Amino acid sequence: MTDPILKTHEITRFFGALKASDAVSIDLRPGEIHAIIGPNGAGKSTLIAQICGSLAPTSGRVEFQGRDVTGLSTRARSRAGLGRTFQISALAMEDSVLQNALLGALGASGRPWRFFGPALKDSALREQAEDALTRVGLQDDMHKRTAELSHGQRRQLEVAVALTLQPKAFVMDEPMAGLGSGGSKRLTGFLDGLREQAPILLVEHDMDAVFALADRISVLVYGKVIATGTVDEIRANKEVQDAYLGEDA
Amino acid sequence: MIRETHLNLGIIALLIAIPAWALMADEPFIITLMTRAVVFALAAVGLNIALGLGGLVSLGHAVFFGIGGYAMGILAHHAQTYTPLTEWPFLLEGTKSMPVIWLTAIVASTFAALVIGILSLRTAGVYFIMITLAFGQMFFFFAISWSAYGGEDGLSIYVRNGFPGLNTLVPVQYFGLCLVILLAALFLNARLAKSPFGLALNAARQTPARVETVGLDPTRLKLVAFVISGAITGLAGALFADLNRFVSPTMFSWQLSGEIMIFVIIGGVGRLFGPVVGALVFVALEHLLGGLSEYWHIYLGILLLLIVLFGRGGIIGMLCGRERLHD
Amino acid sequence: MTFVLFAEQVLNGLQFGIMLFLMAAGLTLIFGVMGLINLAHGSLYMIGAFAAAAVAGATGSFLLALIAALAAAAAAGALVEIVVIRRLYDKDHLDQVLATFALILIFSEGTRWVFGSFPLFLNIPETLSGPVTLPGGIQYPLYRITLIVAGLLVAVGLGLLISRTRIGIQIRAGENDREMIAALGIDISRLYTLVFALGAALAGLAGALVGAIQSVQVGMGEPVLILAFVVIVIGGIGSIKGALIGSLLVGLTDTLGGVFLPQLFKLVMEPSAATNLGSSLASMAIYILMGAVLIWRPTGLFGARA
Amino acid sequence: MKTTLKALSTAAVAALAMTAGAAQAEVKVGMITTLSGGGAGLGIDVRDGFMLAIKQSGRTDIEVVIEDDQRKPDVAVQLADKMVQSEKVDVMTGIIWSNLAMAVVPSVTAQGKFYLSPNAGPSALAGRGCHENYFNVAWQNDNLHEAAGAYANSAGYGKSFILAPNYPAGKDALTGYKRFFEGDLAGELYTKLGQTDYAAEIAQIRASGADSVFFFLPGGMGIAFLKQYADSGVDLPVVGPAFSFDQGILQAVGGAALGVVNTSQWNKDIDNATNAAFVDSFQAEYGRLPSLYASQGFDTANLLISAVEKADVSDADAFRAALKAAEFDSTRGDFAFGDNHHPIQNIYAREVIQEGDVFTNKILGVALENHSDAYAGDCKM
Repeated sequence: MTDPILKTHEITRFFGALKASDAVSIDLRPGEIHAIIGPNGAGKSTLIAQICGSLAPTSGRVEFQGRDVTGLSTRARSRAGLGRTFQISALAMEDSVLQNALLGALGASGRPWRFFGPALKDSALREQAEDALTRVGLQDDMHKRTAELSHGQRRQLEVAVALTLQPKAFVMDEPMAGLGSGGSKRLTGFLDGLREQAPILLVEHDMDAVFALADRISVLVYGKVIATGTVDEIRANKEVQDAYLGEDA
Repeated sequence: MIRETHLNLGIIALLIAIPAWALMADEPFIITLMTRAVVFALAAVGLNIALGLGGLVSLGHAVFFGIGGYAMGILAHHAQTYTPLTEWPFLLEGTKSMPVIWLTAIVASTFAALVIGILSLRTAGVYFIMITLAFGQMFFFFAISWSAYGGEDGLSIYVRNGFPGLNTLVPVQYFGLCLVILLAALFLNARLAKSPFGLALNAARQTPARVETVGLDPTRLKLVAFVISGAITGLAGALFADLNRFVSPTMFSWQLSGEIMIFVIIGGVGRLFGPVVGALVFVALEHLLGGLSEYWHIYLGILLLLIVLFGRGGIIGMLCGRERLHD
Repeated sequence: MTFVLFAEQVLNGLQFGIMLFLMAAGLTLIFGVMGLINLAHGSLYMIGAFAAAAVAGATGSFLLALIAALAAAAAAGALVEIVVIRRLYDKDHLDQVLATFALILIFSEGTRWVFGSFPLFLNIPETLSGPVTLPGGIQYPLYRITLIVAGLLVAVGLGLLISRTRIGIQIRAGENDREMIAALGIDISRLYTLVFALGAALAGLAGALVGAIQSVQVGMGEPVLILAFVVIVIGGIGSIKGALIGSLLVGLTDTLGGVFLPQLFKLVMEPSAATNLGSSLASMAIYILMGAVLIWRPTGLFGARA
Repeated sequence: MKTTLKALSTAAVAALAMTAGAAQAEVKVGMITTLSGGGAGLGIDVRDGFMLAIKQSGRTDIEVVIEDDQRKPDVAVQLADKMVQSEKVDVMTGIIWSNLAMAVVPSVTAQGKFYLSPNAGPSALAGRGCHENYFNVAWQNDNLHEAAGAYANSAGYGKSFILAPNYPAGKDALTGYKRFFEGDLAGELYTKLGQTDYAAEIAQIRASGADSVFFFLPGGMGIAFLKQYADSGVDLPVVGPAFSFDQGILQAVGGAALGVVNTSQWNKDIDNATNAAFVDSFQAEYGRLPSLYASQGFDTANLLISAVEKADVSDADAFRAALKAAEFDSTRGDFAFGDNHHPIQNIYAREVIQEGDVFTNKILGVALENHSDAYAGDCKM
């Protein structure tokens, strides 16, 4: 077994008396898609926030590429190669699709302090951005205003921005949310191929997508991981069925 | 709808045509008024970088305007009275040279903007508005009691400062100088908006969380925007002081901060020529309404109210619709 | 400096703070419930003072004057809310600042148009004038003690209103979640008008009470407005408790700063320079306080954490 | 700008209609004064007094252009540019505030125009910065404060507590008082400009052991101070310059000002025919009692008229000499210019009294006789 790229060690987070994460230990290995599922309020978003650095755990630690990153900011983690997509699209709505992708490329380049030449004419940045947009299938919509995109297209753009960062690992927060079945299938196909480039920690509600994509699944209930295993193991797990799948699947 | 670039060219034409007409018709005061509008526009171009691009609602930009003004006032005052600014640690003399004064104004306001920006950017939203207002008030009260430089009376300069090769006392020559600076600032602003920095700043305004996840620091981007913005407004302050040959603490007042903001909003927040249109319209209103009635502030108030309530995106927004994308 | 003088100055600071609270309470309430920055709050203060002066001049009754101030400011507030303010709730702070700035221009010049350019007369009622002797031998004006009591009563009343009554529940609901309030079947626009009128009435009351010992003139509202903003920002916008604490802090800082800073500097420098520097610093003191608080706690003392 | 004329009161428009109708005006006067916002009352009084004199003279060769400076220095400077560049006026006047005067006057006089100050008299323009084309028809800023100091001596005060706002005019005021006051100071305070609550200062006065109080707090500040002082139970005698006790604001102070002694170069009961006629006609024209500022506006216009009668404004030297002679009937009685073109005049102590419902002033006596100013010696003209 290869060493995991991303790993949490018993991270626990309290909100007042409420334990939103309860000693969560999960890992993400090269080449895999590891899905996190769980009912609403199970603490999935809290977990992601701690992995990406926008929320500090009360105790426990986060390791990325063998390094303790618990004390690092969101920025430092993304510079280290953690690519995140948001559940609710966090895109610059007034800007064009291409500009959003360019922002990712600019962030990856680490050279934002240039005040004169047009960003759109920077061929290195532009190539990277267009490449990412092409990969998610937005090549024909590059010059649209982001606000004009459909919901599904925005999800695609989220993924494209993460791609421009050329991350070592992806953390995706419900990328399928709100997509129709067609869009969902297309994105599933795309993510399927993406795991070769970098592993994906996938938080998702769409069970069809999860079962189609995941190499492993962890089930989170009330902030606690109640089970981790392959698709078949999880399907067969009695506790999971009681706690979660029973109502949903 | 008019193409924005066409409108902008029209405005530049107007900025040249009106003074040219005034020159021929021997109406030097119109040129003075236009100079006032151009200098206000420059101050507002400065604010627009913080406000339009960075989303920073600063109600304290008069600080930089005032610092620029006092840079001119203090240097020229010492030159005029033949007293050195300081003799220790080295002898520093006053000056009547505009380029030196401008440079001083820019450096001083850059420094002030850096300090105020670092402190103020710890807050956001309404708190940011209020803390910038508080800094403005601090400078205002300081200037009022700073008796070495006139306190509330301010400083009067008898002759406008000099610029190599020009007679700045001739209204049209000084106007030309200010106009060139305004156009240069607009050019810089246009390039800035499209630059990698502008792209990142634009995103930092709309979605700071995203900017963080691509590994950039939105606060630092905003800080740099604030500093550039303050420097430009500071330069405008120096020009304004020279236009009036006078500086006083009112250049630091919160009403002035409000007025600079009004220029931007009337013209259109974030639009390249918004501040120019806003300043032109405001100066024209001040001039025309002021002649109509003692109570002209009422009409000004009603007009402003109508613009906020019904005119989305200021005058440029009404004429040109939404901003085109930079592709 | 004797203890008596010190105690008197502390009392002065408290009284000034409590007056600021009347202004700040309305401002912070309006911000908390509607999310609106109202620069025109100072104009409502002015309207209160002018209404009181006009009625006191006509009837000679201070009580009637106070009632008139409350009514006039509340009516003006409700009117402005219905005509202008309610169109601003959905807009960003920038538009709110500009629109309410425009309202200041309209109100100020409108008042000058009606009442003329000279200050009006409004005086303390006979029964409340003159000083009384407090324990410890402090001679203190009765009217100022009345102001402290009145301000504290308003603070308590406001606290009860918010914690105990139906309207209070609605106000708190509105602060937390605007959708919830709609879900509760409350008529939002009526509630907003009511809250705005309440805030305006408080400002009007403050204007009338303070007008009696100051000058009733056009433009009297803006300096107080800025102080009230300083107060609510220090206290945390939207928090009534914050407004109270912030008012007292600002009142004490301003009063004691003005008294003690020049004396402090006299210890280390010659008197006239000390007076000069001390007075300059004193006039900046509350802004320095506000800057320091915000740098320490970016959302004020009792503001919601971002 | 002809449109500005619409802004004037009906009476003034009537006066101007005559001048505008004349074939050509020989003297063009630019008046920049404060007509809107806080402090508009002073500007309106100066304007009304000035226009009343022009109207009474019946002259058709004086055209007055009036503009509102909103009490903003930058607006005043811009209007001055307009007056000089576009209106091409010969004489300017009207400014109320010292800081606005400092912004406008030096450049106007440097451009060869005459300036007649109806109110402000900053020390810089009286001493080293004096100018042959600048005439002050009101007072040098220190004058009334100096008179207050002199009055305090004559009233036998030995220990004064003095206070003023922390800005240049405030510092000049305390300096002026101290220049003449021979007793000791119980305390000296600078308050915040625009301050409205004086409880802290009054407590200090109470504790200071003073036997008198001198204050200079113009406008609303003075109203607030007097009301609070009267209510505080401190009953030391108060002296101040006329600004806080003038006709316009006295009604707003009310009984709190009764009995206070203040110093002024004018009062409505100064006994001369010009003054009596002025008070009556001002009341008839505008329906209110004239103020100090109105009298200054009136005198300024009459000075101008006296010069126009004697000399052509295009002959600057002759016109200047005619102004300097000051041969006009002043509402103050005797009036002359010193070498620095500032007044030499009596300054009176007056007391606030009540006449029926109206609060007004009554002269007690002369505080300083034929008084000039402390800066005249510095003026090299």
